[in-house]
Amino acid sequence: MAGLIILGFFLIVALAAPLLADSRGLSPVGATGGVLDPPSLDYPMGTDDLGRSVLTLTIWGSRISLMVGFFATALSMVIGAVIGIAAGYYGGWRETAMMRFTDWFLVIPFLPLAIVLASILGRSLFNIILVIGITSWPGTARLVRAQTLSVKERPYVERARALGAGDWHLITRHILPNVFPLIFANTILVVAIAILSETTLSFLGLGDPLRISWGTILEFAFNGGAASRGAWWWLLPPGVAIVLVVLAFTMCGYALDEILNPRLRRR
Amino acid sequence: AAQTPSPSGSAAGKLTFTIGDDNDLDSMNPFVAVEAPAFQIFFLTYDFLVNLSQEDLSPSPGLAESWDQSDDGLTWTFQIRDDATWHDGQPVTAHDVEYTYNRILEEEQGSFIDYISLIDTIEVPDDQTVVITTKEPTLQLLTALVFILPEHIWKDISTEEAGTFENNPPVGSGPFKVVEWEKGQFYRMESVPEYWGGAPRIDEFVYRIFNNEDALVQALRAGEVDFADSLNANPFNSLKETTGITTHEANIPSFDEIGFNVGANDTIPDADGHPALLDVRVRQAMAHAVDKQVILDRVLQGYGTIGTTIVPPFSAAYHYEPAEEDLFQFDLEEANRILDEAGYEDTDGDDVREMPDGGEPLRFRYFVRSENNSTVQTSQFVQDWFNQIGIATEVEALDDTTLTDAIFEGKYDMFHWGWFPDPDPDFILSIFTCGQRPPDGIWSDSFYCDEEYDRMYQEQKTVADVAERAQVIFEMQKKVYEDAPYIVLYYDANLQAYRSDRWTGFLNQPEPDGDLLSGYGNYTFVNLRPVTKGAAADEEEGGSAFTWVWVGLVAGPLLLVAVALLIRRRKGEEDRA
Amino acid sequence: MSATGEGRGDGGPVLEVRDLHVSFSGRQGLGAGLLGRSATTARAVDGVDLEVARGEIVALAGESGCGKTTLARAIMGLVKPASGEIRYAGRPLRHRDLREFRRKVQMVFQDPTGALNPRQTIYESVAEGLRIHKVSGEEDVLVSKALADAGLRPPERFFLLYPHEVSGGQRQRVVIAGALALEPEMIVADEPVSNLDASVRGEILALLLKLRDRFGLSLLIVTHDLGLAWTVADRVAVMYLGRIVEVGPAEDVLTRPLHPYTKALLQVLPEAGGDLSGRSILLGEPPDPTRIPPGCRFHPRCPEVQSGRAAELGMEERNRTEVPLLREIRPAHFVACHLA
Amino acid sequence: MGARRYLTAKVVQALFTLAFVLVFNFFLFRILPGNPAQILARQRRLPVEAVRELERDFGLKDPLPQQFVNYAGDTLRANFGISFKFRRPVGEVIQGRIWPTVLLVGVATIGSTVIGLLIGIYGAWRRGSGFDMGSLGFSLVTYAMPEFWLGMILLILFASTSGLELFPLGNIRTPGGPASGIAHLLDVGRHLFLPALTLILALLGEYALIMRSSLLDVMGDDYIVTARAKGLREAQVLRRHAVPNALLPTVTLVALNLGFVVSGAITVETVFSWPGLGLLTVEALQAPDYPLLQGLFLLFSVAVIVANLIADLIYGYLDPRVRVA
Amino acid sequence: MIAAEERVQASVGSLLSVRDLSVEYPSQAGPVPAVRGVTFDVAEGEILGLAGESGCGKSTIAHALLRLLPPDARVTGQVLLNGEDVLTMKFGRLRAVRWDEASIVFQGAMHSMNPVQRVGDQIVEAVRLHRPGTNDRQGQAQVGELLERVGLPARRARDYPHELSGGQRQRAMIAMALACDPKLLIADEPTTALDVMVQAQVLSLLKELQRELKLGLIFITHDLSVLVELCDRIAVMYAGRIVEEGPAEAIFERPAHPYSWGLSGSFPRIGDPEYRRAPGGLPGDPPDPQRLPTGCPFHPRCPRAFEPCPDTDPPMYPAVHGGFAACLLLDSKLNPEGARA
Ligand SMILES: Nc1ncnc2c1ncn2[C@@H]1O[C@H](COP(=O)(O)OP(=O)(O)OP(=O)(O)O)[C@@H](O)[C@H]1O
Ligand SMILES: Nc1ncnc2c1ncn2[C@@H]1O[C@H](COP(=O)(O)OP(=O)(O)OP(=O)(O)O)[C@@H](O)[C@H]1O
Ligand SMILES: [Mg+2]
Ligand SMILES: [Mg+2]
Repeated sequence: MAGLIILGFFLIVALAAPLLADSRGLSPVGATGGVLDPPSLDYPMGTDDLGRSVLTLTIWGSRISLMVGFFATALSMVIGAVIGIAAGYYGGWRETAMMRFTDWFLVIPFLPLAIVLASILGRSLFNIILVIGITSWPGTARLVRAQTLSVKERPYVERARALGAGDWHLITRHILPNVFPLIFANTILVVAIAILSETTLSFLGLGDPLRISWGTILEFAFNGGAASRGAWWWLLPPGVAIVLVVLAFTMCGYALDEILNPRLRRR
Repeated sequence: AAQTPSPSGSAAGKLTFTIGDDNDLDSMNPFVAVEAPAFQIFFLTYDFLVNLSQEDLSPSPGLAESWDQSDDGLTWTFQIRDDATWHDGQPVTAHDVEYTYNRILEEEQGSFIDYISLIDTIEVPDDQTVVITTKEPTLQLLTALVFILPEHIWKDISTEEAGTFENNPPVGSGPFKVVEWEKGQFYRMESVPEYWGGAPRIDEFVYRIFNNEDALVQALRAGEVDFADSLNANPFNSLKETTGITTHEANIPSFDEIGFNVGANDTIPDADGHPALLDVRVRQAMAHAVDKQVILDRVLQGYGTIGTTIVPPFSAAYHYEPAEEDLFQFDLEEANRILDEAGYEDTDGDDVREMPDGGEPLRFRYFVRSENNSTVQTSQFVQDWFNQIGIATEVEALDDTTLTDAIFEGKYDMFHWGWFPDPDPDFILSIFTCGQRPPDGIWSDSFYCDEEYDRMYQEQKTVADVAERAQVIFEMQKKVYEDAPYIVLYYDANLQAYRSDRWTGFLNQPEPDGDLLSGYGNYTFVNLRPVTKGAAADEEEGGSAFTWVWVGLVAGPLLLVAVALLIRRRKGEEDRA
Repeated sequence: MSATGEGRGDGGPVLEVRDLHVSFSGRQGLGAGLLGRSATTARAVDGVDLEVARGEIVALAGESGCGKTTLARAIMGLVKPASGEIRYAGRPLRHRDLREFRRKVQMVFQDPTGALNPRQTIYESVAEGLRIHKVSGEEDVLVSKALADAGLRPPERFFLLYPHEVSGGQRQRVVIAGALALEPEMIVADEPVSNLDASVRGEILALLLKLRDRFGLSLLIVTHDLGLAWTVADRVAVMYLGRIVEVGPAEDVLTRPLHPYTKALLQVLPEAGGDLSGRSILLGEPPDPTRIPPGCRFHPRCPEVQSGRAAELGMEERNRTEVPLLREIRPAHFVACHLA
Repeated sequence: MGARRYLTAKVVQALFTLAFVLVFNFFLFRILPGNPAQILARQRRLPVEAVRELERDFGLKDPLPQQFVNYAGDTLRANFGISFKFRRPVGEVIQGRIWPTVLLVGVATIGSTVIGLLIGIYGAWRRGSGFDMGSLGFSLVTYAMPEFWLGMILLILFASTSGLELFPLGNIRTPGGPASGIAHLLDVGRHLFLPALTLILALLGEYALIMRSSLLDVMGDDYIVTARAKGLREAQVLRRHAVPNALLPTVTLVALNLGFVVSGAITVETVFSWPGLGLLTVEALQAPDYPLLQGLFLLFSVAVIVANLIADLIYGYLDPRVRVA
Repeated sequence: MIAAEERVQASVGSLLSVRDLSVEYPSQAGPVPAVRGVTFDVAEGEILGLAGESGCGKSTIAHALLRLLPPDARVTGQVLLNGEDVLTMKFGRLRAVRWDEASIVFQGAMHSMNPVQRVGDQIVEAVRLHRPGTNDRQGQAQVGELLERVGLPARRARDYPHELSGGQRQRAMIAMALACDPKLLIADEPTTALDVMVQAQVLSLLKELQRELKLGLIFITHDLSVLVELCDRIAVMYAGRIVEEGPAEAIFERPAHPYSWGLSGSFPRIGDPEYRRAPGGLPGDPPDPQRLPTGCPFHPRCPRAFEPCPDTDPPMYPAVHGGFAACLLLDSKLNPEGARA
């Protein structure tokens, strides 16, 4: 439940960013603070080396970070779910081919692939989403396929088939509703991973430097020598925000998993 | 923790000087390397025929003790010193010079050939003499940054092999030789007591690579390294107040500019630069709309100087500073006035001006480098100012590769990049010549082309007198400044910091504020020595507020866990059955 | 072979199965395929002839793994037969008729819990068939009627419940209601009660009997429980390793079995006061459809062979080489045994 | 029989994956924007003629199928081309950097696996206890931390002058320090401590979580009741029955995770200037040095494939059931 | 009342004697009373059958006998094994008692054996645990003997559980249960998952072993007909309680409790025309242990329920067959005609 509260908090912050902080504070032009001012009443989280309020950056950064997290996850889910359900449902050589393909993607180490893709595709928010999306679907696909296989074998599917139902009916009425909760729980875990991935890619300088996300703030701070300058207020807020959000997503994911997976329940 | 104020690696009685940097060595092969750390090695390992003096970069004796130019200016005679030996004991002779130059000329070795391209013939009447004739009169040979290589080593390396030859350790004639190279880690060089310029006073020089600037700064503070090179402003600032450490803003030949696409269509049919940028008045108006002082203060935190022309003040003899009245002062009204006058008006009321024919709005693609935060930050200021003069910009961060491609294909309007020219202005001047425009040439990134300029460029190459040449070069700079294919934003500085409580003998090249390490020579390294008298011991630095925040951050949760453990530690017995 | 037992069934056969074969190829890994290993094939149904008359209840009995479920699924077109023919109402069943066929013939599954989608209400589960076949008429009226026919009264009470909110017996009734909603002519029930508690089974069986009496439904009930066959069936077919080895009127087959296998099955049924150790229990493991013995597939386990009676009759050789066919030994009572 | 079949199937599978990675790798680097030789040339300020020469060097003028044949042949001969940046064969460049990463990743994997599994086991055994709750929270938090951020914190806490100065700030050994013998090993160990700790902390949480839930799963299985019924102590039940079964799913996950370990190594090596393949990757990325990136990518993929194969084989060894399946 | 005391008397000197055993499982919706005051005895060499519908608490009893229930289950009452109370004994003593004095064969043998350990090793484990002196060779020899005793070749000791068929696995389980020569064997639905033919094999094996080894045997199943053949006595459970107890055959043929009628009626006797086209059994569904009906928990399904049933929870009454039944019909005061016998 703590997870939900934290999530709610950050969602509200992201949505209400324009109310909480002036977006002009994102541009050094509109920045009013001094260079690396420590936290004060005016700047509760201090300023960065361009005089921007770190609080403003963190608040607006939540938008990009969460957005990347959600869109990348959505992309990964769609790919994973389509491949997983198609493979599981149709079976046969189609399944073999699709799952081989998935396995290939599964063993290719994520970050090197993301690095290669990002350096080939160029640095933009869209590419980051794309890269995370297309590198993180295989896990979902496997999971969805396994669940589809098990749902497909359930007698009610056979019953519907015996009633004369076609593939579309079976997939939409029986498979999907029963796979969906799992996809959903998985989605939540993937969001956490996607947000972490965004951070890592941005940290390596593969993010879009024109969009402020928690990852880019950290990159600026890291490369701007925040630590040696003693500017902890520059490193901490985005880092703690990441930890909290990822933690919250993970906790919600596990909680859902536990609800959906009765075996984990207390015996 | 207190450190004994001794040099970093004085173990085993050796005097070791350690510098830290964030850049890795790429190769020890001079035909291959491009990274600064490699050049650090070359400066210490090899000699030039003619060195650049420490005080003002003027020609000074290198392997050549003395030289002579014939009256027609075409023939140069160099006297090679007889006290120079290669690290393996072989003597350095005129043949080595001949060999090196010839090899570069024959193989058209990329980074070096430009320096000596005017050479016609090389003769070696005796071991100690080199006679070079040039096709035209030139001063180029005195500023040629070509490392002289030992013939007896390199003659066995074929042209093909040269591309991948490791050259480890390199055999040179300089004051230090490489003894150890841990890739990605450090390299270690030992001094060569027989060096013709006198034995260095340190025994050993270590170059350590830090990928994390914070670690580098900490290492300097902790005394793990003695010198930190190429720092960013923030860490640099943090070192300013530290006792025992001296900081230095080194004047280096470097500048950043906003470049415009002023005519790619002339050479590339499908280039798509914005037509408004062909109009010099638009560019001048934009030059009026950039407050360089703000950028210098806010983006560079004041480290560097305001930029004007394309030859940096580093090349003191050749830098031209426009007169006060000729400067494009920051003046948004003036900028607006120029644009109004030129007929670029906002006809549709969207706050963006259109072309005089009322068509295309002045909306420019503005590329910055995703690898370089300063360009990103600058763009946010520039965008804002341009908005105020009715010019819209779409800022996009590209990696260098993509940006290079865009420029090469002429598919851009404006970009932010920088140059690091040689002390001699020839190269930086060359990039504005017509011949350098892609796709035939390579270096022009503004597609600037001007007949008069090209003529002057040829002229400066062949003027044998420095002062006379400078006049021509002034004119050229003035022209480029006024035509504004570039807005030169600033000349940045190399931020350096070192343990002044341990070391002394640093020499600037050039004086008074040049680079403390190897600007274009090995002066510091030969002169460097430990502080003799025991300096004040490092004062105990108490844990700063900063430390406690971190400690709290980690200890807090741990404590909570511990408390939770204590509270919840109930029956732990085995009986669960 | 159109005997219909005690004559409950009137009219000709509704469903005829002719020489049906179904086989499954064992899973073939990519690697194994490359290495040229041949797939192991399970001949789950290996030449079955069977017919069900209008209004007749036929029980299909046999050990676990003998192919009962596979036969039932093949009849419903849920697995593709390797060969053979299924005729419905006298006409061979073709692929394009499948939808229509599945409206007339309904299947009831063994596990009522599994057969209901946990995310559908009972109403939706029952209405699903109506929707699939776009049956005209008021949907809720039809659903109510089906639920009521299946003994769930008042039907409205169950509309919005989810499967987990009703008991196992009621779930099986819901499944049956789902089948009844389409007003089928025949129901194929695969172990309809084996997952239910003993005490509740009776109710479901009574319901099936009642449906036959009221609507003239034909029923094919798959079961491993001969007692159940005795309770409800008009005719009993005993299956062994993919083939029917004995078929005939329930009373005749169950009280005077002809096939040694049927005899053995009846022998092991517990009996009050019976002595476990005193009876002949078939030894060895359940048969494996990937390795069907040649000749009479039962001969390796046949007590008659083991006791030497077959040898006495000089049938040993025939047992090993010749596949016995179903022969009518008593009226309407067929058996596939060389010794009978 | 079953065992051999399982083995061959797995090996064949791994080979197929390898082939896929090879092809994928080739095409990935052919969709690059622009012409690598030109990019290289411009960075090195080469005249136009030199560019042509480079193109020849890199074989970019051949038709694509020919390029692929060359690439495949070269790759099989362990010839990965010439690094743009280092101008030496990619294989050699990588070779020079491989051991630090093997050391770091090896220590981190072993450390995090052992500690993580132990924590998971103990947590599951004492489900709901203070230790369980604490370790669960700890695992979740470290799992949620970007490892480079954690690394930076540890660096500042334990190595910087504003921290405890217990460990060096980076690199693998003290320059000019001992190059062999015990002293050398100690020196490397001191340098290894923080980066390894960072990776261990970053990975440990996940392993603890996996092991915990896997063990909880297993603890509910019937054979655990059988074991208890036999009169085994709880510790024996755990050790002999629960843990061996719970390890099964964990083995695969640990292997699959190697991909993430490699990723973690990339950022952690950056933070700690650890001269391994991760740092090399970042250098190659910054150059950008495509042949090197290609070689590194291939190597990482192969490493993970091999690790997975090994995991599969271990799995087969641990679980007699899969051999027939 | 009087009857209950009589039953207590009868128990003196028996191998196992369970007194008023109750088990409650906690759950989100409140405690689940799975077993509610169960009392029974098993004498040495006796076979007691425990019958009842799914969920009536049979397995819970089996687990409670060796204290194998989850730690959060609330267990009250007494389980006297050779006079010692299993529920209160020290854990060390309990471990010693487990398997040595009483062992269990669980329902699904596949799941009751560790899938990654060889069958032989799992058997040896029990032996060595309780006979610490046993060396490897002795252990192996003993495993071989045990396996052969249950009709498996000794070499099967080297197999993993999945390499055995269902029947073989069940035999191996039985061999394991016999490893320490227990006095009491608890068999919890050992044949439910098995095919009829294999079930018969296992049953006859159990019977044979019991006879040879003079084992006390508790045989749990929902299939009343199986018990009739095998058992000396049968206890029928309903909703966590024993509702009828008595000689096996008598209970099957002439049950005193209406629930037992239904249960016995749902196993048709082939050839008996009474069952032909007349499925027996009971209407309604088994009760939810969390929402038990008042009074006699069986009354909503009882064909012969009368006025006092919804209010009075019946105690055990002596029945004509010599056993006892918890039905108010047997109360001579409430139902003067007496039970239909
Ligand atoms: N989908 C399948 N793939 C492979 N083999 C199968 C498949 N379905 C059934 N079989 C095999 O076919 C044989 C017959 O199976 P079937 O389920 O028809 O038996 P059954 O008589 O219904 O048994 P039970 O009484 O256990 O339900 C079995 O050996 C089974 O292993
Ligand atoms: N761990 C548990 N937690 C909560 N309730 C439980 C637990 N185990 C069993 N129950 C409940 O206790 C009751 C008795 O269960 P038990 O397993 O003893 O029944 P059973 O007679 O063995 O049934 P079956 O014939 O299905 O094995 C059931 O209602 C069941 O739902
Ligand atoms: Mg079946
Ligand atoms: Mg049970």
